[in-house]
Amino acid sequence: MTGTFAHIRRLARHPSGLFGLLLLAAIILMSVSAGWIFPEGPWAMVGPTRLHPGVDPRFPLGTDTYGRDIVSAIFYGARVSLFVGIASAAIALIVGIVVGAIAGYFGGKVDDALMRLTDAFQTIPNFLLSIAIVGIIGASLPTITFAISIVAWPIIARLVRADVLRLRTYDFVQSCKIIGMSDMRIVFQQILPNCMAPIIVTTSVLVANAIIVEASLAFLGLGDPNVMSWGTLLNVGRQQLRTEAYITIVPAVALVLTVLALNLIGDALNDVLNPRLKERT
Amino acid sequence: MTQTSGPITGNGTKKAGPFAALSSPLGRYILRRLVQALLVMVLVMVGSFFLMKLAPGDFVDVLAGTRDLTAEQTAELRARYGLDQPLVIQLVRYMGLLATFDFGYSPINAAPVTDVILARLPVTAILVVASVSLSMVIGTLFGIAAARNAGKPVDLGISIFMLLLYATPSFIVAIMLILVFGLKLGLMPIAGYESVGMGYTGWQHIWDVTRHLTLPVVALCTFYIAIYGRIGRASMLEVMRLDFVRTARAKGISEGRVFYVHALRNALLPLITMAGLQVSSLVGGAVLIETVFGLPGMGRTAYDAVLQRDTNLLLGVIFTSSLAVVTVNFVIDMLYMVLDPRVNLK
Amino acid sequence: MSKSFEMNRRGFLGSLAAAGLVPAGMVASGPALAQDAGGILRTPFWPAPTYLNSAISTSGPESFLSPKFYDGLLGYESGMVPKPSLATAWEISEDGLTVTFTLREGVTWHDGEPFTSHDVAFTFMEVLKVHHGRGVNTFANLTSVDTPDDYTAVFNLSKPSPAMMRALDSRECPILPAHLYEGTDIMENPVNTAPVGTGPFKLESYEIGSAVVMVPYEDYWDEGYPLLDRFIVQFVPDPATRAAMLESGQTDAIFLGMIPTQEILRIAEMDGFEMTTTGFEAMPSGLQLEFNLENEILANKLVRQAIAHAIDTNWILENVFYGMGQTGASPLHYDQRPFYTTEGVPSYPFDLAKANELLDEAGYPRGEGDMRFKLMLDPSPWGTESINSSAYIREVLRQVGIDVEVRQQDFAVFVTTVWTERKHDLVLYTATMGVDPTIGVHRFYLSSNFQPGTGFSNGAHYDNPEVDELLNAASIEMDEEARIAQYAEFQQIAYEDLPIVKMVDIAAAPTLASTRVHDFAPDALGALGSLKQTWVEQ
Amino acid sequence: MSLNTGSEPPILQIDKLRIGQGTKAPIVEQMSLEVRRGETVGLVGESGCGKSLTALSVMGLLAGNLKVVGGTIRLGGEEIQGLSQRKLRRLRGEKMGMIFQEPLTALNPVMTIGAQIAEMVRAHRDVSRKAAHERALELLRLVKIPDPEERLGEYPHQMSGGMRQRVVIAMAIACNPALLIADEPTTALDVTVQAQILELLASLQREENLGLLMITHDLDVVRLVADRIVVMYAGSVVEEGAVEAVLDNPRHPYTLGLISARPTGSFAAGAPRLADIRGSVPAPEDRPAGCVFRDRCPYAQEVCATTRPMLETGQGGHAVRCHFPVDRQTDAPKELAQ
Repeated sequence: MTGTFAHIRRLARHPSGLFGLLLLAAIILMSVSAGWIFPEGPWAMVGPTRLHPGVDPRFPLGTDTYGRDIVSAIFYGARVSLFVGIASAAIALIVGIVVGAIAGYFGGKVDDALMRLTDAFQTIPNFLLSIAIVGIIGASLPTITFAISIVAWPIIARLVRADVLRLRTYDFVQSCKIIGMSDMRIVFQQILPNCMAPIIVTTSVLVANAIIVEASLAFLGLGDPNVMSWGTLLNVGRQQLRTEAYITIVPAVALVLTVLALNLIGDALNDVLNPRLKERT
Repeated sequence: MTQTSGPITGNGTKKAGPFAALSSPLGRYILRRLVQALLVMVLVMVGSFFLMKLAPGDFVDVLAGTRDLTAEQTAELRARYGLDQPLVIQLVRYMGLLATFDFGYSPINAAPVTDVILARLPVTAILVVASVSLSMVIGTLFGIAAARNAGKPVDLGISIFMLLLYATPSFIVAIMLILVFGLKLGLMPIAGYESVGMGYTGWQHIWDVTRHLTLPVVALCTFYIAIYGRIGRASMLEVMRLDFVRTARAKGISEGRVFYVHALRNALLPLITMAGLQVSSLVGGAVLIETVFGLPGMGRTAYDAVLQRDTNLLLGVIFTSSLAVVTVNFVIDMLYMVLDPRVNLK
Repeated sequence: MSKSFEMNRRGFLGSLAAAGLVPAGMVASGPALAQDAGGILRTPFWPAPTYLNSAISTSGPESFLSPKFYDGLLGYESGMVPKPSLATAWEISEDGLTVTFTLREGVTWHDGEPFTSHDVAFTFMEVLKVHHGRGVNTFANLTSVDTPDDYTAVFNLSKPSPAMMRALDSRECPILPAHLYEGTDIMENPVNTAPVGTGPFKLESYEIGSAVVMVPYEDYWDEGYPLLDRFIVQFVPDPATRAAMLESGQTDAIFLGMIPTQEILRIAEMDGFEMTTTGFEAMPSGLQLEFNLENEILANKLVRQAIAHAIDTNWILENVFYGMGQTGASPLHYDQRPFYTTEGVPSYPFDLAKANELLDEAGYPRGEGDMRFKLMLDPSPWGTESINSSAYIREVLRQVGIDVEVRQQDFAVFVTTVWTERKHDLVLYTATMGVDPTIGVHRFYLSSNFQPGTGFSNGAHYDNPEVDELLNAASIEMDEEARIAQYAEFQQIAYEDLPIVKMVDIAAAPTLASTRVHDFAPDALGALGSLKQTWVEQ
Repeated sequence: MSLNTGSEPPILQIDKLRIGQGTKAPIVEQMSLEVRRGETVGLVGESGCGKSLTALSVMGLLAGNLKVVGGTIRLGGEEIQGLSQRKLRRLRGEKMGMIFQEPLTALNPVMTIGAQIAEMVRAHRDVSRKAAHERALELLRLVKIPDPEERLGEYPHQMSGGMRQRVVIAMAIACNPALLIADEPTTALDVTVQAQILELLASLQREENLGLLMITHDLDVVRLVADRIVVMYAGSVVEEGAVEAVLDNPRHPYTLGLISARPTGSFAAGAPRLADIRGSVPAPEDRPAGCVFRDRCPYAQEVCATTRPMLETGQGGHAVRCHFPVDRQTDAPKELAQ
């Protein structure tokens, strides 16, 4: 893509986009620094149990039922949320782009078959499928990531397919064919770079969505018990909502802010990357 | 399904209204859609079947665990439900039954799957219909209000509100609703879809159900209100920039008419597509809401069916919800043809 | 609490006469009807039942619901002292091989048919011995039931079965109507979900997975009972929601620990609610950590003892169970009187230094990353106790150099992984210890019960002939003193060998109810009984 | 083609109009223009010079945060600045109508042709649904659409571009306005259709005695239909006058450039073939001081950089805004010649 840097600059000048970027940067910083700010890890039972926020300055957000520091849990949780969000979006992107590109470029029976498959994935209740996969295979980070991405790729596939369908009739594609360029090269070097804008925008939504689904799974008790995620904290906190509401509220706020940041960035990207809207004033 | 196999727009040269006689193009289109839908359903069912069957453990393991069954008893159960047969034979048997709309028996509920689904369907149907229509109406109204006041504080306020709704997962909304309206204020019942065993009838019953379902519907709605609001606003602003709106204004008709007659109808089209997507995601999303609000709906039933390896029941639920999704998408396509005269059959 | 209990008791006695006068027809007239000894009781429960009959399924919901519809031969007062129910008298022969029950006359089924000894014989021989999970073992020695007349049932045993006499209540062994079951496929008989019993309540409506509504059976043999006009059980999956329902007055009582412990304790403190832990001796349960002895590392007794030392069971009791119970100290549950003992039973106090020492001694020095070895921990997926405890256990074991990974799977996978495929190292689960050790505890320790494929069998693959001998003797010993001695020795040996470390003996599941609800825990069965004496102020 | 010299005020009179966007540099400034009844005025200039904005400001349809920030716009002598939206709305359609460039998108795709025309009639005339329908039919006949009864029930996408433009015209004249503004009405159409539409516009203008403001970048169109021409550059008028006078004897270098840039070259026989004007129209904030055209002007001198030339009216109302107007007879610019 040309002018990526210019896009980022424009994004930074977009007020809500900037706010989103700053929020996301803070969350990334949290996840990166978790290791050295809290070297003992999020599971260490470092304080008295169920300490409310603001009581002990060592634990500004209090401790949970195990006496674990909630700040530490939020920091480590950011890691999990970002990992699941980014990893599952990446998988969905790869699968979606490949399926969409093949379907759109080759058309015909291949397209028909792939689109029926896509339909099937969009027809089956998505969250249910994720639950089933995690429930059956077992709640671990890779499984959760897989379960989220397997229902997310069809959106990308449709997007890419539509764009490829449109672009493959263009002259530049035709001339590539004439000079004998291979199908793969045409698709990946010539066509795909031309339909990146909507994909990039959708990706920010995918990441946000994946973070919500991970938290929802953890809320149902289908989180990876070996990693501290915001959903885990929510699930624990839910049991003591009436007595220690902060255990629920703190991760809920973290979750909402992260999703908010990603959506703000997505909206801003949409404004920046969508030339159609840009031209009209 | 709308996107691929749906109608395409084009500059029709034929002089024909959307429903100009149920001539062969429409007939052929419907037939093609039906074949596609059937294919998709078969894919969904076979896929789900294998997902359940390849999972470690079957429902006899679950029963054995909860009932302290002995090895002989479990073997007897497996034979009784044909679980000792090869997978392919199980699949063929199941698909054979399904072809006659027989969903089989749910060993976990000791009842035919059809009975279980029929018992669950009303709750979920009310939830889905109520939240789709409510979120669509409220969301669109917000979207319109924001678009009409684009750039003003009202727009900013609505946009921020929509973003917050959009970013807050439904289960968090549900917890908060229970906390505030159920416990702190004590205004609303917290669980179930009616006051069980109270024998309410007529209006009393309807009022009772309404009270019970208000919070769940609101919790299911918020996210979609935000979506409709955002799409509505964007779509409205987009349409308001189009030439025909300027033409309408140049005609000297009232701004209200420009907005509500000319722009709105065009702006609504993407919202209708959204409704189709919403229906398909609601059954899944309902798992959380039905869990939190203790509603005996399809979502929670499906979830329990997965945990208990009640393959027949899960497949029955998936079949029902997929059928609903396919039907809704079909209806939406038809609706499109009515609402947008440009839509033409492929 | 005991004081108010006394008052309730008096109130209920005083109202008995009035209750007897209420014509059955008025009962159905709905919520407007209010009197002292009646009322509507609403309670949430989870999971939803498969059947409404605990003779063919022993899982929780069936155990709770079935006793409302069906009676057993006996009931049990606190301390598991038998009392009459369908049997008015019983006699055990000297050799312990014959038990004669005299049955109550004039009892009818909900469909009006009379109850006879034939029903008893049929139920035990055709249903409980065949389809009841525990019944197969409990009644293994029952060879036949003779019915000399309609009101006498004679149980013939091949060996004495002391545990059997503790298992004859309505929950464990409900008596089914032979005239509706005989000659049918018992597992698919429609009566399984439309019960016809002799019990105090009959079914008014059952919405699968949603709710059960019960009304009094007008011809119930115990005249004047039940007191409730209506008994509504609603199936609600989320524990926090169930708690909120109680708090907001949408339900009247919570039985069997259906809400999180800390919520029970919190709400019990509020005005208008009271809690009791009496009753439920019929179902003592515990949280136990079982080692897979087929694992090379865990086969080493020192390692098992080190792990026992590394875990502060008191922490789990306080933070996971909120003090509702006792720390585990023996294979038996403290409520399994008079057999439970800690005398001479080895104990493993929390001591990280000692744990480290034992692990070093066992030949597992700390290596890479300060870790000695890696283990997988499978917590049971039901409830939250195992899962919450597993997070703690992983953390403390990490401190003594054991790298533990928690594997969380759903029920079916959990059971398959541990008891069928045996791919586990450590398994942490809550289990019922049974009304008698023979029923609930033997299964974990008998070498003959190492049966891959059968859940909750001897999953450790523990094999000690000495223990086998003791347990087999205890199961047929009619002399209580001798049995006590046998079990004492068993507890000493088994806790030295340590195939299983008991984390917590869970206190009888508390009942939490609005103060309007009275007499909800009258005997050893508590809510697992009929609740026919319970009533609600309207 | 009569030059109206009566005392009746011009139907449209724009004076020193400034259109701006917030605090940014004005996009249109010093814009003055008159259209009289029965007269066709061609407004020409490159895209982006402010022609359409000027037209839209007359209609009161400036979009977004564009605003008239100075000058006056009189319609039939009446100032329309500061009129309430309601009054302005009444003027639109009743006193003035507008035709847009893109007939394919100018009509609402989900309403029938008949409904869109009838709506216009009913917005301004207190008539029954039936009467509005009748009027719509009459208008379709007037704009020479064949089978008008059938067409009324059709949707825009069922018609060709030319037909749709006729519908737009029908709507614009539905309430007999005195002023018709046509913004590039033929640009999007096929050449053959262009001629038909122009002819239709010309005949309507004659029959209804309309004042017609024809915005176009096509000088041939102007020559064909206009009485007077106004040339705009970078937000203001640079030259105006009778069509023949300006086109045959352009005095502003920009007009000259426009004429030369046409594929067929100059209108005047024997005029030298001139190159394209170099560069492009500067954005409002990049407009140079002094004469706005000087960056692109081959004749620019020092004074052009400092002093902005005034619009000087010469013979026969031929006005030009230039320090050094071109005189073809005397000093044809060497630099422009190739």
